Amino acid sequence: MRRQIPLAITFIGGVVMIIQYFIPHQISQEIYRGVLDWQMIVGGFVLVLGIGSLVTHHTEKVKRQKEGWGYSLVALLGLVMMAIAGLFFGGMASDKPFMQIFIYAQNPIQATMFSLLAFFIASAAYRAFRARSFIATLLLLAAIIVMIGRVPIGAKIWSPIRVISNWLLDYPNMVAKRAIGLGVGLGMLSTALKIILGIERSYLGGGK
Amino acid sequence: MGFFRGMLNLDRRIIFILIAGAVVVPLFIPFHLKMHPTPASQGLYNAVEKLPEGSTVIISGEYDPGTAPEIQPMMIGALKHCFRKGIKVILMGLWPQGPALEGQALQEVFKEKEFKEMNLQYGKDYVNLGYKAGGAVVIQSMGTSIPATFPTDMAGTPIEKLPLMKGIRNFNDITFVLDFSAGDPGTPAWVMFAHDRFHVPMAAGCTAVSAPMLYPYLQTKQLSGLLGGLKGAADYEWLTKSSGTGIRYMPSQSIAHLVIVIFIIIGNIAFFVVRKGEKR
Amino acid sequence: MDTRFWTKEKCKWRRKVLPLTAFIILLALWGTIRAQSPVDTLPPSPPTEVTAFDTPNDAGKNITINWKLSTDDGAGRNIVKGYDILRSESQEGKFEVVGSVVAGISTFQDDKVKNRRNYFYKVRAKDHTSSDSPTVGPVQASGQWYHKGKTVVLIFVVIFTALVIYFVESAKKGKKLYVRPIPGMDAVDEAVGRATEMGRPILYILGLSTISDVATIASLTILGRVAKKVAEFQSKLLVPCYNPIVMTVAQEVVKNAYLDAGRPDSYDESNIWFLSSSQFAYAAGVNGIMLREKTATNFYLGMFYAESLILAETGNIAGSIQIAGTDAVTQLPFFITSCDYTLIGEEFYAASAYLSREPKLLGSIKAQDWGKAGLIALIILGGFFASFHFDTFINLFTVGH
Amino acid sequence: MSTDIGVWIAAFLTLGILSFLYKDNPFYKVSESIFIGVSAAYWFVYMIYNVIEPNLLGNLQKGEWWYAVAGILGVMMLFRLIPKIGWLSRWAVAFMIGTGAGLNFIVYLQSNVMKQIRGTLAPLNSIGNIMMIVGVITGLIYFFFSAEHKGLLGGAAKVGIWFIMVSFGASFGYTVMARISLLIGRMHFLFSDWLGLLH
Repeated sequence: MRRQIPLAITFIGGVVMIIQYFIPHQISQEIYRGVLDWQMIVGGFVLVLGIGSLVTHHTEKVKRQKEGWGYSLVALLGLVMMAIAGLFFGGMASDKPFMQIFIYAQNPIQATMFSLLAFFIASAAYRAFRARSFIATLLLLAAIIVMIGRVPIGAKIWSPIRVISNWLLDYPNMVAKRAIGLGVGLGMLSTALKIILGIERSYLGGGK
Repeated sequence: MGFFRGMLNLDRRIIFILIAGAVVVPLFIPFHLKMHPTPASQGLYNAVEKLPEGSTVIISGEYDPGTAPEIQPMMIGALKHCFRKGIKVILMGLWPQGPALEGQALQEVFKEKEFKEMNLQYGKDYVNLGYKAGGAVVIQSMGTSIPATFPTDMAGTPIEKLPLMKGIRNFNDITFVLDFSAGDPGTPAWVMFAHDRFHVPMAAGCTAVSAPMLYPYLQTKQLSGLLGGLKGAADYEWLTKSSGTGIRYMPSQSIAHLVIVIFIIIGNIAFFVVRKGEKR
Repeated sequence: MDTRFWTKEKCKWRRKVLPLTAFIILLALWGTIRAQSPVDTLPPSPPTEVTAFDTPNDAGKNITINWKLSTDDGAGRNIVKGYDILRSESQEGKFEVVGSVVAGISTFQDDKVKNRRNYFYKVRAKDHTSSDSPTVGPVQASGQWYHKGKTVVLIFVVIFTALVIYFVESAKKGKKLYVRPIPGMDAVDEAVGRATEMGRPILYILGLSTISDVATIASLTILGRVAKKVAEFQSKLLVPCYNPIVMTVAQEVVKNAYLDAGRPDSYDESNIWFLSSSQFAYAAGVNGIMLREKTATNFYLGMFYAESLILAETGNIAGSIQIAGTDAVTQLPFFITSCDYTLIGEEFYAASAYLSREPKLLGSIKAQDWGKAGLIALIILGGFFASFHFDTFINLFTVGH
Repeated sequence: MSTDIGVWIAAFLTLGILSFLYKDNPFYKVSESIFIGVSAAYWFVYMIYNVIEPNLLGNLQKGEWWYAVAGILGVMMLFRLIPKIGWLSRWAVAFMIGTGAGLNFIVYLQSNVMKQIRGTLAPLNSIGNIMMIVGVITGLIYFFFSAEHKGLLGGAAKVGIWFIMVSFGASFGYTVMARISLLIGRMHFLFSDWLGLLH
C-alpha cells in the first residue's frame, strides 16, 4: 500500500495534467492554475526542511568543532540576522534592514560570482580549444570567429568576419540546437511517460 | 621548446590577470571605436524615432543587479531618447528589482545637464508603476485595464492623482512598448500578449545570451527591433548620439575578446610545436 | 533626373524660381485644406460585414467581433481614427462602448461577457464624427471541452505512448535490445574505483531544478546506480542539494541503494544536505566543497544554468574526473570544454536506462528511436511538400494557443 | 572614495569572492558563508511574503477552500521529520512528480517537438534550407541508440556531431560577450562607486 498510493497519485496527477491541455474549458484552466499554485505553496513549505537541514549541518560542525567550524558559525549568524531582519523589522520594503542587507551584501556577492564566469570562460577556452582533432578544430574555429565577430574591433581586423559569425549563429548553430532540442524532447517525453505509467519508480527509493 | 611546454601548462592565474587587465585598463584609457549598428538595433532606434511627440510609451524592466551591466545602459538610452522626443514614459517591471533599477536609471539620466534642464516632472512626463507579480498574467490584465492592474504607482500614490495616467485605460492608449528583459518572465510574454493579442507595436532589449532566442520575433516582425547585450546598448547610444556605459565599455569588451583569442592561438601554436617535438 | 538643372550656371535662375514655386504650393495646399474642411465633417463610411461569434477553443466568457474596415480607413478619404465596439443585451437596447481599437485593426475580443446570454454588437468608425455598422446578433459565449487546434498534438501523444508501451512490453518478454555505448556511463565504474583508491569522496550534483522537472528525476535514477557502486566500493558520496524536496528524495534513493548493496550501516544522511536555493550561493558553496574535500570525481547531471561553468572549471582546477549530462542546450558547450565526459541532451535521458540494463527501461529507448525515425520521415516529406507549395501538410503542425 | 558604509561592505565582499581566483582562502570562505546564510534566509522570508501569504492564506481568506489541499500537501512534506509517519511525505512528493511530469510532457511536446518540426519543414530551394534539413536529420541520427553507428548510419551520425560541435563553438563564442560585460560591470563598481577613480 505504501507504494501503490504514491504510484496512483503520480499516475492521476500526470494524466490529469496532460488531459487539461486539450480542454480549453474554464474548469480545466482552473485546475491548471491551481496545480501551479499548489506546487509553489508546497515549495514554500519544504524550504523549512531545507533550512532545517542547513542548520543541522552547520550546528553539527560548530558543536564538534570540526575543521572550518568558524565559517559555519558565520553562515548561521548570517541566516539568523537576515531572518530576524525580514520577519520583525519591516519586511521587504526597500529602506528596511532586510532589503539593505540584500542590496549591500547578497547582491554584490551574487554579481561577483556571476562575473567569475568571465575568467573561467577564458581559462576554459584556452585549455579546451586546441586543434587536437577535426571535431575539436570545428569547435575552436566557430568559437574564435563568433568571439571576434561580435565586437566592433572585429570589423576593424577583417570586415567579412561579422557576416560569417552571423551566418554561423543563424544556420549551423540553429540547426544543431534544433536537432538536440528534438532529441531532448523525445527523451523527456519517454521519461515523463515512464514516470506517469509507474515504469520508472526509482525516485520512490530503490529500483525494485 | 621549454617555453612552449610551459605555455601548454600555463598557470590559469596568468590568464586571469590578463583578462582583468584587458577589462580595467581600457576603462581608464578609453579609445574611440566606430560602431556598426546591427539591423536589429537600428530597427529599435527607428521605431522610437518615428513616434510622434506626446505619445505614451511603456518601458518595462525585467532584470536584476546581476544582469544590470548589460541592460541598464539600454534603459538609460531609451529614457534619454524618449525624453528628447517629448514622449511620455510609463515605467514598470515584472521582476521585483526591475522598477528600483529603473529609478536608478532615471537618476543617472537627470545627472546630465541636458535632461536636468528639461525640468521633467514626475506624474506628468513620466511615472513608475513598480513591480507586479504574475508575469504574463499582468500583461493580460493590463490589456483589460491598466488602472485596475496598477491601482497605485511604486510610491503608493493612487493612479488617479497622476496627470499622465489620465485617459490611459488599456493598451489602446499606449503607442509603443519597450521591454528590457534578462530572462523569464520577459519579452516572449510581452510579444505574446501586448503585441499579438492587443496589437501594440513593440521592441525589446535583452542580454547577449538570450538574444538568439528572440531573433525569430524580429523575422516575424513581432518586434520592430532588438538590442542584444552590451553591443546592442552601444549601438543604441551611437545611434542616439549620446554617451553612455555601452560605448564606454566597448573597448574593454573588444580587448578582452582579443586577449582570449590571442591566448587560444598561442595555445595552439604551443600544442603543435610540442607535438612535433614529441614525434621526433 | 537631369542633374544639370542644379548646376552652378542655373543657380541664379533657381533662386528666383524656388520662392515662387514654394508660394504656389502653399497657395494650393491652403486651397485644398479650405476645400476639404467642410467635407471633413461628413462621417466616415461605416465598417461592413460585421460578424460576432463565440471565440473558438477557449474557456468561455469571450466573444470575437470581426469586421471589414471602413472604406475611409487607409484608403478613400483616409480619415478613420479608430473603431469603438458597442454591445447591448437587446437588439434595440442601449448600446455601450466595450472597447476600442486603432485604425487598421479589424478584430476585437470582448472578454467581459457572461456565458449563455444573448448579446448584440455594433462597430463604430470614428473621426470627428462617427458612423455605426448595422447591429449583429444575438450571439452567446461558452467554453469548449475540446481544443480543435490541438488534434495533431493528441495524435502524437497517442502514437508515442503506444510506441513506448509496445516496446516496454516486448522488452519485458525478453526481446534482446542493443544500446550503443554512451560515453560517460562506461566510465562510472572507473571513476568510482579511482575515488576509492585515492581515498577521496565523490560529488554528485543533481542540477538546479525542482522535483517536477523530469531532468531531475532522470538524474535521481542515475544517482541510485552511482550510489550502489559507491556503497560496494565503500567510498564516500557527497550530495549537496539545491532544492529541499529533491534533497529528501535523494536521501531515500541513496539509502535504498546502500540497502541494495548490503551496506545499510555505511549510509550517512548528513552527506546529503541542503546547501542553498540561490543559484550563485549554491555555486559558491559547491566550489568550496570541491577544493576543501578534494573530491576525486564530480557528477553534474540534471538541469543547469549559468553556474555550470563555474562548477566545472573549479572542478577542473581541483583535478577531479568530471562527468556531466544535461538537457540544457545552452550549458552544453561549457560542460564539453571543462568535463572529461559530457552526455548531450537525449544521451542524458538514455543514460539512466543504459546504466540499469533493465529491459523495461531499455524498451523506451527503442521507442525514442522510432520517434526520431518518424520525425526524420516527416522532415523529408515536409521538405518535398513545401517545395511544391503544398502548405496544408505543413500547417498541420501549427498548434493553436 | 565612497563614504557609504554599504558600498564598503559590498566592495569587501566583492574582493572576497574575486580572491577565489588566486586560491581558496579565509577571505573567500567568509564571503561564501555569509552568502549561504543570508541567501537561505532571503528565500525563506521571500516565500513567506510572496507565496505563503498571498497564494495560500490570501486565497483561503477569500474562501477558496481547495487551497487547503496545498497546505495539507505542504504539511505532509514536513512529516518527514517524524520518522513514524514519514512515509506520508511520499504522497506529496508523488503529487509534485506526477503533475510535473504531465505538465512537462505537454510543454516539451509542444515547444521542443511540434514547434521545432514546424520550423524545419521548409522548401528545398536555398542552400540554407537544404543545410538545415541535412543538419537536423544527421543530428537526430547521432542520437540513435538502438543501432550501432556503422556504415551509412555512422557516417550520418558523424556529420551530425560536426554540426553539434560548430554550434557549441558558436554558442561559446557568443556567450563570452555577456560574461565579459558582467565583469566590466563589477570592475566599474570597484573603481567608480567604491574608489571613485572613474568619472
